[in-house]
This record gives sequence, C-alpha cells and structure tokens, in this order.
Amino acid sequence: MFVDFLITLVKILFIFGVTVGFFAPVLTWVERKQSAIMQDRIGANRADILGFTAFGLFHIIADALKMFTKEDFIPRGANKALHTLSPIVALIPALITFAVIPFGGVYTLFGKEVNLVISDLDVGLLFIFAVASIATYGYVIAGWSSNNNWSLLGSIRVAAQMISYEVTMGLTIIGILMVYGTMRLTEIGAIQEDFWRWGIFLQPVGFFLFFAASIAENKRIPFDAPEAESELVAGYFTEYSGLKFGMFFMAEFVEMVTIGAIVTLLFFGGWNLPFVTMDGILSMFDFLGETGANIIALLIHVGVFFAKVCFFIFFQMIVRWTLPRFRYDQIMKLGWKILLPLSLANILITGAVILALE
Amino acid sequence: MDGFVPLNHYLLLSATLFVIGVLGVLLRRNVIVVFMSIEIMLNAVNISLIAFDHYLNNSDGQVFSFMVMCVAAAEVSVGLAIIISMFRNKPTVNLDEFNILKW
Amino acid sequence: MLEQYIGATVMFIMAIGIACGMVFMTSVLGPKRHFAEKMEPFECGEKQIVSPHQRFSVKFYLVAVLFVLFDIEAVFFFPWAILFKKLGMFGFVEMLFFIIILGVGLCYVWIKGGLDWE
Amino acid sequence: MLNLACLVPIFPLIGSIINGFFGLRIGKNAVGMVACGSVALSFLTVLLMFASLLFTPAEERMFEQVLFTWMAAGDFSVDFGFQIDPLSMVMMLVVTGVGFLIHVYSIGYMHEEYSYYRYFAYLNLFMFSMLLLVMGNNFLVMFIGWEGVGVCSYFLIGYYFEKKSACDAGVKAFVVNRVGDFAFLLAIMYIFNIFGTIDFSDVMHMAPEKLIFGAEPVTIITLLLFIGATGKSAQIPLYTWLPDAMEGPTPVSALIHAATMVTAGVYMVVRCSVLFEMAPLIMLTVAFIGGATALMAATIGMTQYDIKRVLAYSTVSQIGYMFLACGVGAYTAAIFHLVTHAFFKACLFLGSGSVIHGIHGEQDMRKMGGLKEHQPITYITFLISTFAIAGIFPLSGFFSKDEILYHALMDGNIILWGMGATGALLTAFYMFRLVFMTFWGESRVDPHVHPHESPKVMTLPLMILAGLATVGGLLGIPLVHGWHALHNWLEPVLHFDLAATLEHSRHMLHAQGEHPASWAHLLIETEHNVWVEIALMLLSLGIAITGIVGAYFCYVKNPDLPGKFIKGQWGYELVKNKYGVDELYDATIVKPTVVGSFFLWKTADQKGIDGGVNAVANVIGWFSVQARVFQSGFVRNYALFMVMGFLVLLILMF
Amino acid sequence: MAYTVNRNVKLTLWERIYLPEIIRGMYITTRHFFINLFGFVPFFLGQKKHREIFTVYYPEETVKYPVAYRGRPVLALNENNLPNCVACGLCEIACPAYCIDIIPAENTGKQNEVERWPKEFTIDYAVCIFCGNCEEACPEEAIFMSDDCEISMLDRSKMKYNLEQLLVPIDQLKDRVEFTRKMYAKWNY
Amino acid sequence: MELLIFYPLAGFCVLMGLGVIISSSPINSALSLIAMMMGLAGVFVLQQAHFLAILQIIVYAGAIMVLFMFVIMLLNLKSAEEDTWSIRPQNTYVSVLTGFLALGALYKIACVISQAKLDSPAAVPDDFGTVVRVGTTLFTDFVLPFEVASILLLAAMVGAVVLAKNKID
Repeated sequence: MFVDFLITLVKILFIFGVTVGFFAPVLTWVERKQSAIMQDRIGANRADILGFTAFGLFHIIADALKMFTKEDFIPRGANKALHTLSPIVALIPALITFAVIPFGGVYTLFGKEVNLVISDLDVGLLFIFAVASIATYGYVIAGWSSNNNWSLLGSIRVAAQMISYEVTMGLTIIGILMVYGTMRLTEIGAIQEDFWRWGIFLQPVGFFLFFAASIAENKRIPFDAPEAESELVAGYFTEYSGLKFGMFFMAEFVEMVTIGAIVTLLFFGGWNLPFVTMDGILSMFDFLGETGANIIALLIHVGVFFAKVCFFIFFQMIVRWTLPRFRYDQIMKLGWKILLPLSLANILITGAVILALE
Repeated sequence: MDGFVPLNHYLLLSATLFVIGVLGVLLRRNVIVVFMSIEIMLNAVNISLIAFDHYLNNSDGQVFSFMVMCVAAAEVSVGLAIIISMFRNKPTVNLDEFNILKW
Repeated sequence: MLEQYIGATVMFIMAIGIACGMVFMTSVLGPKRHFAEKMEPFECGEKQIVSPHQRFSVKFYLVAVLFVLFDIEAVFFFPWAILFKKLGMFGFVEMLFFIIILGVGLCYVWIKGGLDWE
Repeated sequence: MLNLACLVPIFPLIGSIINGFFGLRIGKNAVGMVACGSVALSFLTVLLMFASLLFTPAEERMFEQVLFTWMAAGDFSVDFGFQIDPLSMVMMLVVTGVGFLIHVYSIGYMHEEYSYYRYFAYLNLFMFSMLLLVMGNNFLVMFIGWEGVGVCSYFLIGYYFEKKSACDAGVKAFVVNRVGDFAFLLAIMYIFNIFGTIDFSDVMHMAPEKLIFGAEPVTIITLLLFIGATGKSAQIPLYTWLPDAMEGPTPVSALIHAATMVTAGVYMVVRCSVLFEMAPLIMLTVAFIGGATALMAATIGMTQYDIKRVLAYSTVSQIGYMFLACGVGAYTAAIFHLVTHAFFKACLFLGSGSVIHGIHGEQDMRKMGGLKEHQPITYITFLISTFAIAGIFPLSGFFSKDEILYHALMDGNIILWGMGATGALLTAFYMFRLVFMTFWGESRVDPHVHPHESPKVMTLPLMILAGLATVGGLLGIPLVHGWHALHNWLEPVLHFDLAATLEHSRHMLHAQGEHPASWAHLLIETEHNVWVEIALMLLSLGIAITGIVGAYFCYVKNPDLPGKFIKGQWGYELVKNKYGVDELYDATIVKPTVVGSFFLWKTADQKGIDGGVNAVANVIGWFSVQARVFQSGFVRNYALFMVMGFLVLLILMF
Repeated sequence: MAYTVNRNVKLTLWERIYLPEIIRGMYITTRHFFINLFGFVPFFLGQKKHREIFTVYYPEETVKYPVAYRGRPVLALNENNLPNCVACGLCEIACPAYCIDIIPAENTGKQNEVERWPKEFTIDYAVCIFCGNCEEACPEEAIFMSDDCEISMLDRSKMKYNLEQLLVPIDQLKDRVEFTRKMYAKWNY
Repeated sequence: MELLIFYPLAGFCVLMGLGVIISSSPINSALSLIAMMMGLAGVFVLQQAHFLAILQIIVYAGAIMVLFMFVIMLLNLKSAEEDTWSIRPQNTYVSVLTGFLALGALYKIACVISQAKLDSPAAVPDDFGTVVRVGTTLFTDFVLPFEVASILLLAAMVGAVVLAKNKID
C-alpha cells in the first residue's frame, strides 16, 4: 500500500518534473529559437553568463527571474479575487491532465507491477475532456475580471472559441473510441503494440480533425484570435503581469505537451516502437534478468514516448510559424461548419466501415 | 470494504442540497441565481438517484441522472434564452419585476 | 476502483499547490509601486471611454447554447462508441436517428444564420 | 412480398408531405415528378403484392399486417393494421392504377395553375386516405380513410376556392357526407358493442354465430352501414352533392367522384357482405335504392347540358347499378362493375377534361359540337368508353352490366330488372347524346376559340384507359362456368354459408323460446341458366342499340326534335330541375335548422346560458377578490406556497 | 497611384481544401528550418565560405548604412575646429519635436567669423524623431544626420547631448555633405 | 476510510451550495455552483459512479455553467447594486422556516428509507458505474428515452435560437 503510494508519488513528481520543470521553460526558448531558425534569423542568444550564451538557453533563466521579480499588477476597478483566481484556474487543468496519460506500459520491477500512469481511470479520455472544459473558466474569468475592454473582448472570444472546439474535439475522438472500444488510455496504448493498429491508419481523418481542434483549443496560432496582438493587445491577459502572466503561458506550453502526448497516444502508438513488441524487448535483454530487461524496456518506452511528444510539439510549432492567423469568423466557421459536420460524417463512415468489415 | 458510507448519509446530503436550492428559489430576486438554485435541486436529486443505484446495484438510476442532465441542459438553454429576451424588453433580472406576463 | 483516483487527487492537490505558490510568490517577490495613473486599465495610453461592462452580441450566447447541446450529444456518443461493436447494427441505426434528429437542429441553426459571424 | 403493404399508403403520404411543404420551392416539374412517382411506386408495390398473392393458394389469400396498437383502453383495443385479401387487392389495383394514370393526366391538365403543388399534395393525400380505406383491417382504420377521402374531396372540390360555387359545393359535399359518416360511426359503435371487436375478419367470422338471421341488431347495423354507404357513394337520398362536386378540377372528378372514392360505399357493403346477407330486408332496400338511383339519375342525366354534370349523373346511375347488384347478392358483379366503371368512367371524365381543356374551359355542351376533327384521339377514346358504358358487345361495360341485370332478374325480381333495363336504355341514350352533341354535328364553339388536341401527357392516359375499358370485360367472361376470373378470385372472400347460418340462427331462436318463420325459400338455389343469360344479353344489346339509335335520331338527324318535344312539358321541367330534391332538402332541412339555430342563438344561448354563466362568473369573481391576497404576482410567493403544500403532503404521508 | 487589390481571388478546388496547401507551406518552413539548422555545420568546419543564414549578427557585425540613412543629428566641426553653426535658430524652429535647444551668444571674435555662436546647443535624443528637418533648415551646413543609431542609454537624462558631445569632424561627414548638397540644391533655397 | 473522504466532500458541497444562494454577485454564485458540482463529482466517485462523475463535470460544470457565465457576462449585471433579497422580510422568515421544516421532513424520510433493508449496499461488482455498464443500460433498456432526448435537444436548440435570435437582426 505504502509502496504503491510511493510509486505513484514518484510518477507524479516525474511528470511534474518533465512538464513544469523541463518542457514549460524549455519550450519558451525552443519556440523563439525555432522561429528564428525557420525565418533565417539567429534568435535568442543575448543572455549570457560569463560570456557563454549556450544558444540562448540562459534566456530561460532570465525570463524566470524577470517574471518572479515583476510587480503583480491589478488594475483599478478589477475584481481582485477573481483576477487572482483565474491564472490558478487556468493552470491547474493544464497540469492535471497528465494524470490519466500513460507514458509507458506495465513493467515488472522487483516483482512489483508498475503501470506507468498516474491514474488508470476507466473514463480516462473523458477525464481529459472534463478537465479541458474546466480550463475555459480560467480564461473567461481572467478577461472578465480585468475591467479592460481588450480583456473582455478576448475573454468572450476565448470562451466562444474554446467551447466550439471542445465540441469538435469531443466528436472527433468518437471515431477512435469506436475503433478501439475502450476509453482507458492504457488499453488504447496497449492495443497499438501492433503497428497496423495505430490510430493514424485507422482514423486518418480523425487525426487531422483532432489535431486542428486541439490546437484551436489551446488558442495557438493560427487560432489565436482571443489573444491576437494586432487586434486585442494581448487579449484576456492584457492586464496580467509577472508570474500570473507567466502562468497563462505555462498553461499554454504544458497544454502543448499534453496535446502532443494525447496525439501520440491515440494516433501514433503511444510508447510503442513500430514492429517492436514488449516481449521482443524483454527477450532481447533477457540476459539482464527480469528486472533489468524491464528497466531497459521502461527506458526505451518512456524515451520513445517523449520523443514522439517532442516531435508533435515541434510539429505544433511549425504550424504556428507557418500559418497566418485566421479571422475570428473564419475560426468559428471552421469549427461549426466544417469540422463539426466532418466529424459527424467521420463517425458515421467509421461505423459503417466497422459494420461492413464484421 | 469497511467504512462504507451508509445510504442515509447520501440522502441527507441530497436533502440538504435540495432545501438549499428551494431556499434559493424562494429568497433570491435575481432570476439567474434562481435558475442556479434549480440546478442545485436537480443535482440533489441526482445524488439520491445514484445513491439508490449504488445500494441496489442497478444502473437505471445512473441513466436517469444522465437524462436529468440532458433535461437540465435543454432547460437551461431555453430558460436563459427566455431571460435574455425578457432582458431586452425590460433591462432587469429582478424576478419581482417580471410580474406582468405580456409586454 | 477508488484507488485509481489517489494519483489524480494527489496530483490535483500538488497542482493547486504549484499554482497557488506561484501566485503567492509573485505577490510577495514583486515590487509594489501604486499610483493612480498606473492603475488605469490599459487602453493604449488613452483614457477608458467605454466601460468594459457592456453587453455583447447575443451570437456568443447562441454559440454557448449550441455548445451545451452538442456537448450533451457528444456525451451520448461516448458510451455508444465504446459499445459500438457490441451493439452492432442496432446501435448504428439507433445512433443514426439520433444524429439525423440533431442534424436537423444543426441545419436549422445553420439556415437561421446562428453560425454566421458577419 | 405482402409485408410491403405498409409501404403502399406511405409513398403517397410522403409525396403529399413533400409537395405540401416544399411544393413552392421545388418547382412544377419536380412537384409532378414527386406526385406521380410516389403513386407509381405504390402501384408497383401493389403489383408486386398482387403477384405474390396470385401465387399463394386460394385459401390462404388473406394477410393481415398489424403495424402497431393504435389505442388500447380497457378491453377496447384497436390495432393499426392492413388486411390484404383478394377484395382489397382488387381495390388497391384500381385505386393505384387508375390513380396513377390520372396523376399523369393532371400534370398536363393542371399545368397552368399557380397552386399546382397544392393540388398534387391534396391528390396524394387522397391516395393515401383511399388506400387506408381499402387496406384497413378494421372498421376504424377504414373510417379514418373514409373521413380522409371526405376531407380531400372537400379540399379538391373547393380547389378553386375563389369561386363561390366551388366553395359551396365543397361544403355541401362535406355536410352531406357527414350524415352518412355519422351513420357509419354509429354502425361501428354498434358493432363494437355486439362483437367487442372491430376487426373485419373477427367480425365476419363471429357474425353468423352472434347474430340472428334477419333480427333487429343486424338489420340496424346494416341499415346504418348502408346509410353511410349512400352518403359516400351518392345514392338516394344523399346523392345531391355529387353533381355539384363537378366544380372541382376534372381529373379530380375522374379520380374521386367517378373511379374511386364514390365506390367506397360499394366496397364497404361488399366487405360487410356477411352482415348484409343476414339482413334480407336491408338487402331488398339496397337493391331498390340502387335501382331507383340508377333510373332517376339516368333521367336527370338526359336533361343536363353541362358535360361534366351529365357524367356525374351517369356516375350516380352506375353506382346505383352496383348497389343493385349488392342488393341481389351478386357481389362479384358489383365489384366487376366497379372495376370496369372505374376504367371507362375515368376515361370519360378525362376525355371530357380534354375537351374542356381543348376549348379553353367551356363546359356547356350547347357550345360544343364537331370536335372530332380537332380532337381525334380524345374522340376515339371517348367513343370507346361510351360504347363500353352503353353496353355494346365485347366492351367491358357489356359484360359487367349484363351480369348485374342477369342477377337482378334471377336472384331478385322482375321490377328490379325492369329498373335496370330502363336505366340501361337511358344510359345509352344520354351518353350518345353527349357524344353527338360534343363531337358530331356542326361546331357551335365560340369562334374565337380554336379547339386543339391535348398534349401527350393527357392523351396517353386516355388511350390506356380506353384500352382497359375495351378489354376489362375479359375479367369476367360469363356463360362458361369457371371462366369468370374475377368471380374465382373473389370467391374466398365472399364465401358465405347461408344454410349453416340459418341453422345456427334457428338454434339461437329456439334457445330463446321463439319459433322462427320458415326460411326454406331462401335456400332454393336458382339454376344457372345459360340460355336465359344469352337471351338477356341479346336483349340488353338490343336496348343499348335502341338507345344509341334514338340518340342518333334525336341529335344528329333531327337536332330540332328534342327542343320541340320537350317544350312546355312539366315532366321535362321537373326532371331538368333534378326533381326538385335540392329545393326539398333546402325547405325541409336547411331552413328549419337555420331558424332553430337562430332561436337557440338569440334566446337560449344569449339569454339563458350566458346569463347563467355570467352569474357564476360574478360569484366566482367575488370569491376571487377575496382570494386575491394570495396572488401577489411574485413568483417566489407561489413557489413558497408550493413548498408549503409539499411539506404538508410529506407530513401527512410519513 | 491607386493600387486596386483583387480581393476575390478565385481559388481552385485543390486550394480550397486548404490541407494540401497548408502542408506545402509547412514543408517550406520545415525545409528552411533544417537547412538553417544544419547549414551551419559546413561553415564552421570551413568547407563553405558563406553561412546559410544571411542575417547580420548585429552587435558583432554591422553593416554600412547608406548615405541617405538618417541617424542621430550631429553638428559639423569644420577644418578650423570650429562648429559651422551660427546659432540662427532655424533648426530649433524647424524641429517638430522641439528637441533642439540653442542658447546663442554674441561673438567676441574668437569663436568664429560671424556675429553669433552657439553658447549651448542641446539635442534631446529621447525626444528627437530623426526627421531630418533641422538638416534641411540649416543654412550653414552645420547640422547633419549621421549614420549613428546606437544611442540607447540607461537614464533619460543622459540622452541630452550638449555641444561637445554633438560635434563631429566634418571629414567623417563628407558623404552626407555631398548628399545634402545634391539633395536640397534643386529645391531652390 | 470512505467516511473520512465523504464528510469533507459533503461539507464542501453544502458550503458551496450555500455560497450560491448567499453571495451577492451572480458571478460568485456561478463560481460557487461550479465548485459545488466538482464536489458532487467527487461524491459520485465515492459512490462508484465513475462515468456519471465525469459527466457531472463535463456537462454541468463544463457546459451548463459556461452558459450561465455567458449570460452573466452578456447581461453584465452590476453586482450588489440592487437588494438581492426578497422585498418583504416576513417572506424571508417564512421561507427560511419552511425550508428548515422541509429539511427536517426530508431527513426523517431519509432515515425511514435507509432503515428499510437498505442499510448495507449490495455487493457492488467491479464494472459498476463504468461506461460499459451504464452505456449498455442506456442503449438497450432505455432506447426510447435516448431517442426522445434527441428530440428534446432539438427542441431546445430551436427554442433557444428562436428566442435569442429574434429582434436583433
């Protein structure tokens, strides 16, 4: 019992370490650096410690220090409590989404089954949606409580956009659920040990719809109308500064990681390497003993998983630096008039195909 | 499974929330808050349904709650639309001022 | 079954801790210099001439209503999708009617212009 | 294949819905396509079902499809279902087949109309109701169809609602039908009271056991049913609406007021033949009413100048024949005549429509003439159908009418036969009067009008119907036993064991301590006498030819003769005014009703009832003033009272 | 010179699907990314003369600004080591941002050949908008726009340059002098 | 163990429920209600109704309350500007009294019910409250309500559009 709890704690700490401690800060740098490289610039490379710039990696530290030491600003007429509450409400969902996402399979370490997921819920996938639906409030309250026109416009936009795409996201995922027949994410990951049952082969259209919807849900370019700099200054977080501002950004980056993880898990085989099964790895490293082989498998799987996640983060960034921002009406039109009917059609076609094949 | 929560605890919780909802309806003048109180009442009923379900090992109550949610969604969307269109005619949400049924 | 929630709960509590800690830190560490002009809400340097407390277009409300209803629909879809292979043709036809009825609603809203943003 | 039954009425219903709701949007062509397509689909379905019914053994040709339990209250339960047996199959074939042709014809005929879609929506709705009527497996479903066709008939008669006469005709048809419907409804209630069910098959099976031959209940039931039938089928005394119904578009007259709806009464009587067989008194009444109608309508038909009215009276007359046949127990002959009549009368009506269309809406025969050069196809088809209705050998009318006359003589009595034969003579006469006045002789058409032949879409149905009118008689070849195809087909449905019924009734009467009269004479089988039949055939052929020659003599050779002959004759005036029946009804029924209603309105209602009501209201008002304290207008107060009431309930319960 | 922009661009069906075009765009950006990412390697290894990125590595490398560039305004110091300025105040009046502040003084004979000389000449670069009006207004070829643009300071007060800080030997400004002569000559001053 | 979880959760729910009806600004009410619903989701989890717990969050907290927030934002009500309580104080007293009486009655009923052989739960199988179990019940025994629900949603959609959209264009 206690050991179980300890293992869970280790997993939680690992996840927080990876998302909050590693991805969130590094991604701020990656985004700047990648855009620079992509646009033939040299990018963030000014911050230095003793003359070393380390490709601008020290910007992370500089940013963090700056955010910590900035003044916490609350404008006149704002609702102080809600103004403070909203970044918390925005950040928490981003952080706890990872609770149901498995980042590896089941391993036998020292005679103990270790499942590399924090909470192996029966309703795993729905948990993600539930959490995502709560996240809306953070952004809405942020804009509403700021007593600022830009913020209000941004928050209205963000609310309408997020809920629109939540519907689409929910419906696009139905296809994959129909194919796999379970909502437990560990099972979905385990099914994809067979390369030809990766979601991308079974639900190619679903992948595109889901990816588009989830980028829109995360309000990143090209769907960043709620925080459009050229229209709304900074949208719903115009009046935020310091770490509160940083929390919104952190939420965004953590959500990027989450999206990458979900896409990986649902469509790209999760922690599995193509054509390599768990048994294969175990038998290959048989000479290390059971625990040793399992540790090797664990490392490989976690590595593979996060490599895939990194790829999808990279992919999201490419999208971000390639496409221009959509107009707001285009965003809503895309959500309601294109993605929604497409996802409904996807459901029906998937159902018909499954029935026909059986 | 030691330390099971007895059924009447759930029922008491349900009753308490229900009465809170009733009081909200009775006491508040803001029509939106009254609406929220109605939601509380619906939720209270859901607790009872699921509690009985749990104690009878049956799934019907959960489906009922499902339907309650469905009805609540429909009710809220139409009810709030009515509030909005009333607000257009008379810019107030004070329930006591909606005392004539036509404009 | 309940044990599965331990992890999520612990994570939730820790997330609250992280978030609240960050807010607390920023309010403690940052400097505090208040004066009236600075506390004005940002309006590109101008005085606020329109209060942000104004009513906005009912279109957003329509979107929200549609969201609620389609969310319910999606929620109906989830168990159906899980059970799809078990239910077979019966489930498919059942859901077909469901989709058609809600498709009618979508078409209605579409034709009425509830989805237009011009 | 018979499972498709539910599809048959649904196609027209869908067509009606599409046309009714979206007709204006989808354009005229699409409306026509939808309307005709839906009927064609149901016709094809009926054909399929017919084929499958044909290949089942004769005893098993009875299929019931229950769609759902329509209503269940206590021990009363009605299923919504369809009954497919040879009888309803014949009706379905006629309804959908002729209906389809008339739909096609309507595309051409109604093409100029603005509210084209409305017309087709009604027409499809009519098809739906009619199919419900003939397919229903119990009286109530039949009654729905019955009412449905009545409503559609009302809609379609009043199609040109901007014309007052059309509206009045519609209202008249509706009101007159109500009388019959009321009787029908009473009959249904009585049937349910006696049998506890209203399913056709159950009722017909139980009838010989539960009812006593010739006793009061069965007589009342059949009388009520027959009154219902007279209403729908335009028999004496409820026939007056049909000629007025000619205000509707001509295809409507063809479909509803000639081929299908008005024969619903005949269908109903045949469907309930078991009941009728057990009420000899009513049988006689049916026969005499039928014969009288046949004769009277024929006489009126001779004097009319409106081309459609002549046909309308002809229809009334022909349906009279059918009832005559029913009355003498020759149900097969009635159905046979129904079918052939549907063919040739539809053809005649459509032909008259073509004529009207060709000379731009003129309906008065005195302004026609010499049209056979201008409208050759219409003329030929019209002539064929006229020969058919007149009963010229080998055309269909000859066989069916002859069979009726034969049965009238053999199973009934000489008076009935005399009525029928006179009617036949008159029929031949007035029909050829119609032909000669319309197509022969010099043209009396308005010189500004240039008569022209109708388009293909109208003439094609005409040709098909004329063809059917020609060969339709082969369904029932007389003389040789076993060649009468329709008789063989309907045999299983119409089977009725008179002897066993009589025996059973006798037992029941004995049980009640009564001693019934001898029914022995009823059981004497009349021999099928081929020679009598041949003689009658020759005789009726002679009658028909006499009528034709008479018409030729009067209207082609000496066109002035009728004018001289009828001048100042009070008999002619009487006949021309339709025996004054309309005036009689007006004086005896309508006027007293109006006066009585006026009295009720002014005195009883305004003074008595209103005063009482106002007094009650005043008293309540006083109490309300006292109770107003509770009605604060605050919703929450009401909610509070609700909660308090709930609380009281809780305390009372626990 | 009114441009008419055709806003009703007819898209082909292929373009209206969007997805292929989006993928094409992403291919282009990705290609740039990898070329730039790995294009460094041959340069650093000395196999290539040029970098793949042609962006100037600004603080380490600078470009020569074209002569028309308007950097901060400076005062010319003529061959006699005296400012050309005669403190006429035209630039002060011409300045739309009022960043120039001149206090003239009577010539005592040792400053220059004319009547007046600038006792104090201050330009506040925090206010200056680099419009070049002062240069245009100057009748004496005394004030020029230099090519220097790196004038950021940590303190606002340090942005005020006084006469000594402003003076620049005219040799350094030769090109600009030529340029202004050509530029303003035809305007008939 | 479960009781230890139950009491805080229930207390939280009740507190937040009170918050809904006590707080003066509607937005605070809405936020309290959201919190209450999340607490109730916890209660559902405690009752093994996993699927319903998630639905509670998705549908109630995530969707219905968004609608409330929208309306509050849409109408942009000034908080605490009006007296949000009843006009007539005696009404308030009567209401509160009635509420407490009702509470007492309900408590009594709850006790009566739970003493009627429902003291101990039936052995709850592992799949209780899972998506599969609830879904199976929904899609086999409750097909008609399911289809009727779609019509209800359709009606709500049409109604909301008609109500909200008229008179603005």
